[in-house]
Amino acid sequence: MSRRFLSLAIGIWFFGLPRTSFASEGLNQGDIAWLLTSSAFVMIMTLPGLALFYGGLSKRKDVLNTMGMSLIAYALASILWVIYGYGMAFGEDIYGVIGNPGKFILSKLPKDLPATSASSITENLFIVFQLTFAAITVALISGAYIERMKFSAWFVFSILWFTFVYAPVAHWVWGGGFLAKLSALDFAGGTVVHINAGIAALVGVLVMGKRRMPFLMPHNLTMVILGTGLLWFGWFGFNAGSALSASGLAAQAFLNTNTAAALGAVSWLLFEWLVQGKPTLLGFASGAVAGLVAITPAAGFVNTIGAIVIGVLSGIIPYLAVTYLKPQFGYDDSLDVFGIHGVAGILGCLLTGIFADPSINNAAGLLYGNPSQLWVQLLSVVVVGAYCAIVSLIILLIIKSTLGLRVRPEDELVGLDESLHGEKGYNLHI
Amino acid sequence: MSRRFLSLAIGIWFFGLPRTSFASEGLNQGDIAWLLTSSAFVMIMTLPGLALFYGGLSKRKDVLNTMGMSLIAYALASILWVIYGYGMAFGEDIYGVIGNPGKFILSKLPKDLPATSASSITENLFIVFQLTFAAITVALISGAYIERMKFSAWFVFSILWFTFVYAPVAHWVWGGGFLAKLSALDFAGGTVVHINAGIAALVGVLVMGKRRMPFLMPHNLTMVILGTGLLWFGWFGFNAGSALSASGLAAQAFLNTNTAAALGAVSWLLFEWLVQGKPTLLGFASGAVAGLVAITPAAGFVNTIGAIVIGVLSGIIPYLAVTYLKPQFGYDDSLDVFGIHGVAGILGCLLTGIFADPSINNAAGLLYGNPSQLWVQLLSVVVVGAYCAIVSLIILLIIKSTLGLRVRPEDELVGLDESLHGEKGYNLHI
Amino acid sequence: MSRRFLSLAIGIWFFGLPRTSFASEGLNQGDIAWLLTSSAFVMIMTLPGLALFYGGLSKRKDVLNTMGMSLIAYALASILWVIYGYGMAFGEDIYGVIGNPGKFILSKLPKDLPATSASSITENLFIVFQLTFAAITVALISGAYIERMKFSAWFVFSILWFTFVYAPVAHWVWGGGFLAKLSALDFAGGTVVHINAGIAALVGVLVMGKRRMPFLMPHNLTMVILGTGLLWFGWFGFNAGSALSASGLAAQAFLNTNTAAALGAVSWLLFEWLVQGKPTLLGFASGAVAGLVAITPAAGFVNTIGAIVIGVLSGIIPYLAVTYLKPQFGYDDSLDVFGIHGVAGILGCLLTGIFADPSINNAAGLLYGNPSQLWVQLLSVVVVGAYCAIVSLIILLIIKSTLGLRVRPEDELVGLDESLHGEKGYNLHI
Amino acid sequence: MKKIEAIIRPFMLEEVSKALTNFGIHGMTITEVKGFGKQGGYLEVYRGEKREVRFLPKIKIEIIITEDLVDKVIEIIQKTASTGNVGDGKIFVLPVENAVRIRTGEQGLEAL
Amino acid sequence: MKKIEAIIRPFMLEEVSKALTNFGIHGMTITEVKGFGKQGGYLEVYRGEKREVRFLPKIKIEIIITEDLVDKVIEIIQKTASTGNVGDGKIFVLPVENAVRIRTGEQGLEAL
Amino acid sequence: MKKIEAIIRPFMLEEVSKALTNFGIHGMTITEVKGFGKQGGYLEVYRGEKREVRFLPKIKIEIIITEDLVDKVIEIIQKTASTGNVGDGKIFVLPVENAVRIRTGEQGLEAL
Ligand SMILES: Nc1ncnc2c1ncn2[C@@H]1O[C@H](COP(=O)(O)OP(=O)(O)O)[C@@H](O)[C@H]1O
Ligand SMILES: Nc1ncnc2c1ncn2[C@@H]1O[C@H](COP(=O)(O)OP(=O)(O)O)[C@@H](O)[C@H]1O
Ligand SMILES: Nc1ncnc2c1ncn2[C@@H]1O[C@H](COP(=O)(O)OP(=O)(O)O)[C@@H](O)[C@H]1O
Repeated sequence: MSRRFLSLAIGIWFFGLPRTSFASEGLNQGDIAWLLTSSAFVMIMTLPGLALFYGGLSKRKDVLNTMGMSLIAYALASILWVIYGYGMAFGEDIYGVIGNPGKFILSKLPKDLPATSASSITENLFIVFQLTFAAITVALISGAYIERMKFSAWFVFSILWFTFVYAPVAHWVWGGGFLAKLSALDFAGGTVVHINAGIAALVGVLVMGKRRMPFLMPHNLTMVILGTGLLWFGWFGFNAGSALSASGLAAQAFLNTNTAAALGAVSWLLFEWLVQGKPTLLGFASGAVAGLVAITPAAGFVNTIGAIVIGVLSGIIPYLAVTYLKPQFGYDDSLDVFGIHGVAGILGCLLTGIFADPSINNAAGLLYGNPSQLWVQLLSVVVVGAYCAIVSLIILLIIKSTLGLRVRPEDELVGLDESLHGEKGYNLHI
Repeated sequence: MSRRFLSLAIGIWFFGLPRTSFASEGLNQGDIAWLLTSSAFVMIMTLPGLALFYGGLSKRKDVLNTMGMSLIAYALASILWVIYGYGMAFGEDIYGVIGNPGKFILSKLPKDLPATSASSITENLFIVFQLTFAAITVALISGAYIERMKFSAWFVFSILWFTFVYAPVAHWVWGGGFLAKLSALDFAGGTVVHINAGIAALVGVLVMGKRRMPFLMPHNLTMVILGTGLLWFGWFGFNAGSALSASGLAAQAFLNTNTAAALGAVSWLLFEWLVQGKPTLLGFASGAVAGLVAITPAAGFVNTIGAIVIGVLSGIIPYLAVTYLKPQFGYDDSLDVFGIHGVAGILGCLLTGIFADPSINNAAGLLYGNPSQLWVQLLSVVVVGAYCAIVSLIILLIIKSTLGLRVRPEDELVGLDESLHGEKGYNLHI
Repeated sequence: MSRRFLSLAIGIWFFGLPRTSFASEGLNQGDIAWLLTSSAFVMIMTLPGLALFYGGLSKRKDVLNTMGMSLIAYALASILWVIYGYGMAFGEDIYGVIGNPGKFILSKLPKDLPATSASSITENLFIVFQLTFAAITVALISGAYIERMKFSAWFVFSILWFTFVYAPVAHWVWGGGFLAKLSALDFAGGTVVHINAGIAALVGVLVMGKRRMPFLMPHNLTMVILGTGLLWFGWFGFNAGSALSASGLAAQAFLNTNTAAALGAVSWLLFEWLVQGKPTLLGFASGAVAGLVAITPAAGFVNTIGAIVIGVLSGIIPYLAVTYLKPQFGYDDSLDVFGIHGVAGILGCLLTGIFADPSINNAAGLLYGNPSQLWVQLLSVVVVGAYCAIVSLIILLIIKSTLGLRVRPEDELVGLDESLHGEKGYNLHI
Repeated sequence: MKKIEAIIRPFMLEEVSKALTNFGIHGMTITEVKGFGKQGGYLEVYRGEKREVRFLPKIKIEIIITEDLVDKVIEIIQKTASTGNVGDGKIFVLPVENAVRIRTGEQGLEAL
Repeated sequence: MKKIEAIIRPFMLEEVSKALTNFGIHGMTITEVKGFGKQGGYLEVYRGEKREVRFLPKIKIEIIITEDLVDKVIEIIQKTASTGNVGDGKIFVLPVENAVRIRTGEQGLEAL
Repeated sequence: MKKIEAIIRPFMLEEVSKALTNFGIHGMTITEVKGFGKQGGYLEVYRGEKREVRFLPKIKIEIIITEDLVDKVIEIIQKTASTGNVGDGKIFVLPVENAVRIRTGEQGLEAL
């Protein structure tokens, strides 16, 4: 039922081999300890990690609103996940499309029940861990929408998108849905989290149109660096926690994550240095995040060489997307959610289909004699991308024609902190 | 002797049932791993978590002093705890009132000794974990006193309050004292930490009188959000670590913690939106902290529905306390330590007596047929509140008549950073 | 092969006793969980911990460059470690001088292979954990060089110093090299990390000469406090993780770490209060870091009394070094890397030779009847110091005569953020 | 010589300074200030405590120019900085008696 | 028209601006400045390095008003901003030749 | 009475103020401003988006003094603040009609 274990079942059916060398016979406190820790790590990615990363990149007059979008997304997803989200994503599979939301967490769930019969962690722990993924995915989208959107519209959008996009897609890929059955590889959320968020971001900015001041003016880059650090740190829980065990696989995912992030950061910085004459810290931060995104689907499938290649490419391809694609097409993706999360997510998803090394996790990519995996990966990109685009569009149009999506132009100029929240980020005069 | 194990003993005596499904036969590395992690998590709540939360809410000219109060409280408690604090709180019980401080940590303590014979973690680990609770409790109080108090007075207050209030109360509730014997429920510190700090806060501001500039002027709300994030993160160690094991109980406490925090945040924000017309980020942060406080005593006793109710109420009752009670009575609780920690602490303590679900942790509240628990909870609020109020008052009056409590009025106007520390928070001109 | 296990082997040969009570028979998930966690903790020390600590201490116009030096050091070390660094440090010993770099991580490494036959954690996990130590060591040096150095020069310096200083020294002390064979005690990196970085710092500032504005003007002390908090937090992974197990030894190291940090902070603050009339927050932070540095080599060898003495001294000796030694000799160590890391590192290394208590970890110091240990400690200080000084000097002179080390004077005045990176830390006007 | 002091909305600076540069002004100094005027303030509420914020962020532009340019410069600023809403700001003209270029020591009109 | 420039202590702003508003002044601009005067500075010590801080935070209030109000406005500021201690600040009066309201283009007295 | 307004480079403040104090000036006010002049700006690039930054950080020093000191003060500032490079800044002299010391209410020259 649960994500890794399900793909384990499929793995066995596919390859006739057990997936990890740690047989889980009953609960294991070591695995539980690591998953408790990982859940907290993923939580810190959104609150305050992402909030700081995005907040530092926003204009000073919009910093609280920008941070608030991440915060409220985290809180709403937290609440909805325990009420029906987990059921929709990981409940009993209905035709490969959705989980049975009847499995309400509100109904009695014994606290020591294993997540599955083969599982070494408890189901309530699996709920917590998965919750943090749902929350960050919604929050990620906000980076594209900032400096123009009504807070009420974002509030409603978060709820609807969580329900009608995140939960089903999580079910398809991790909860036993049709993509899981096709054996699409997504170790920690390249498709479910990053492509999903990136596409929703793109659709949203097309629907909303440009900001009045459509340029990047990071009001506090030290805050961006702090946010990057917390994201990087938390990502170890995101990726190594997705092994669902304290194991050599988790360690490999950890090492791959760090390697790809470091290479993404350095290659973006060097590429920019070459092209534009100066190495920037924002470039370092952007490359690190791109590297982290790209390694996400691959972390528990590739070896170190795979991680190195993924890292290098993720410092270059998203750079090109952000620097050339965006101006070319003229969409106003405020903080490059599509350019970084969407593009690096797709990159990572496809490269997983190339570099997956069966000695790591019993899944082989193109380079290990399994070219069909690449097609499956491509299919999952297309299917998730298309579904997300369509449903996001519908949600946005409904909100646009009821609440309205955008604030008044004068509120945009004055800044959303003052106009929507009646607060100021900084009061430095007394 | 140690806190959870003691209540376990009582639990067995009461219900005739083992408390967790993980029998601890000897040390367990998984449990140790989680408690090492949890100790670090609770540490980060104070330093820098609380320091940032309080520092961001202070005026710019007082930011370092405000942060410094938390820092020095953490450091002093760290030192005193290993010298005599642990002994007073968890040493051999003397008439239910205090532990035998003869159990000095300085005396030889074998590094692999289990905390109790039934315990799966070592005693030195239990000491570390408990240390972080003592430290944050003292630090919490400072939020009420800021922008007026002498640093020397705070230094001495920290030492005395730690010794004469924290250590005894911790003994009563967790160390085998009389409240433990009455089976008062306090999973992670609603009474010992939050009510205790809240009452000391209230008494202190009444003794010291109003500031010269008695209003809230948060100089950096992004810092407050960062602080909130670190508190939320660390609270997972606080509450889920209090299971003293990597177990389903820990996971349940984790889930309850996140649920209540999210609901506290959202309900405060929505309530404020309704009443005052705008949703504020400070409201979100305040509600999150109130939710975390209120779930603290309950985290390992209630089920998810209990956590939801506690979360919703903690976004509303403390809001009313802060917005109506404080102006009504006119006390100058600078950062609402009483209004948030005191009020939400009492709320959570009582609700634990209502919602405690025996299927979680063998303790039943009113709703599960045990109305007497509510009385025990009320009793523990009253006893701890009264004791804390009286002893805090004595300590404050002694300091007032010797060192003096308040800085000179002109120092207050100029700001405590310059006048007491000769430093400035920010030097942004070069 | 791996560091602790090697010293275990020596320990047994020396004392004829097993080192820990947890015999590692096969992998243990609890130990793995704690080491995964510890690796993330040490990572956060550099990125963003150290970057914030140093960044807050720098002038506003240099903040990004200062942070960037730590960031790029972390990323470069991450990359080089998996390519050849680990092999050089922990590969098969060649004449006690260096490891065999043939053990490329790029070659196939089974993900579940134990680090050594006796080890309870996997080798890929050991690689990750050790990686974070290499990274922070390089980053530490940068604090001495800021506000004057070319970014390109730092980039190249990081690579060369990592290769020719860090990797060999790590091999000598931890990887089975000649100092390990002499049984020099360095639990978590007093010699390898702090003395090493401190000496390189001193040599570098002598080669580069004074800054145009050679004074300390911390542009954001709240950032320094945040950085201090993250360092303190991460240091639990640094020191308690170095037990390489979730055990009573880890807990003892944790407790010692916190105790020494708290005492370092309080004694620096009190000493300054006494001498200069005001207690400063920067003093608290500096003392905390000095205490953490000094306890690093000792954390898993001394008992609590040892930790207390080390803590008190580390708040005073480095204070004197920074306040009197530096002005006396007139070198411009921007952020006192030598004065704090170097001096406290030497202090801790020697005190380990005095206070090592055999009941903690089977190693005895002077006070426990083994005076020769102090000589071994002194020897390791001298050898590492001399080697580091000479090789660092050669590296710096090579860079000086090719790329050049320093920026142009006008770039130094305008600030390195603008001149080298074309970015500003803060854009607070819109 | 005169000094033009214009108080404008912060986000109008870009356009105003572009217009002035195009006209040929190649020296000015700006300051972040806060203004209070007919434009209503707004309410900040921190934990239920209401504070009226009457001082709103503005930018002050200072330009020292020769007398003959004053009218033209005023016109340019007035046109580009105006949104038609209360709070657009004000322009003031003050007499200046001398100017010195620090780099060279030149005085008077040559220093501008 | 005259310009009143008053340098006051930061935490006096609230009272001064209230008094001025009550009197009927409905336009002013403030700037965060740093002042150096008879008031002694204080010592900052960073890791034993002493630095005398001579420039202390002040607020500059600028008000452009008609000539007849000058004396009254000075009196109000002087009274409300005074604490009797060194460092209370100064008030200066400068001539102003013209004023323009950006929103409407009105000139002279009407622009105030 | 005259007002000297000098725009200088930020890191020249220390020296200038020291020189002025030595000369006997014991009152001045400084403001962080941004200046635009002959000095070229520089390019900031955020994720490939280029922005020319034309306004560079400067410090404005304001000193109100009696007429007889003006030339000497200008000379001191000009000398100590000059690096010889474009961007060193400017000094302006404006007329001042009155001064009041807030603490005492003294007016005119005595207030300085
Ligand atoms: N008398 C004045 N003296 C100084 N500054 C003024 C004066 N009147 C207005 N200002 C400045 O001009 C700004 C705009 O003025 P306001 O009255 O709000 O709008 P408008 O100029 O459109 O009528 C104010 O915020 C203030 O900074
Ligand atoms: N001659 C001056 N020119 C400009 N500003 C001045 C002058 N004298 C004083 N000030 C400003 O007034 C403030 C208060 O002056 P100070 O001499 O400290 O106290 P007081 O005015 O009470 O004698 C100074 O900090 C400075 O900002
Ligand atoms: N006409 C002017 N009005 C107001 N400020 C000016 C004027 N010209 C120059 N400045 C200020 O003086 C600074 C230096 O001027 P700039 O032309 O760059 O160099 P320089 O004075 O050496 O020729 C500018 O940044 C600006 O702040």
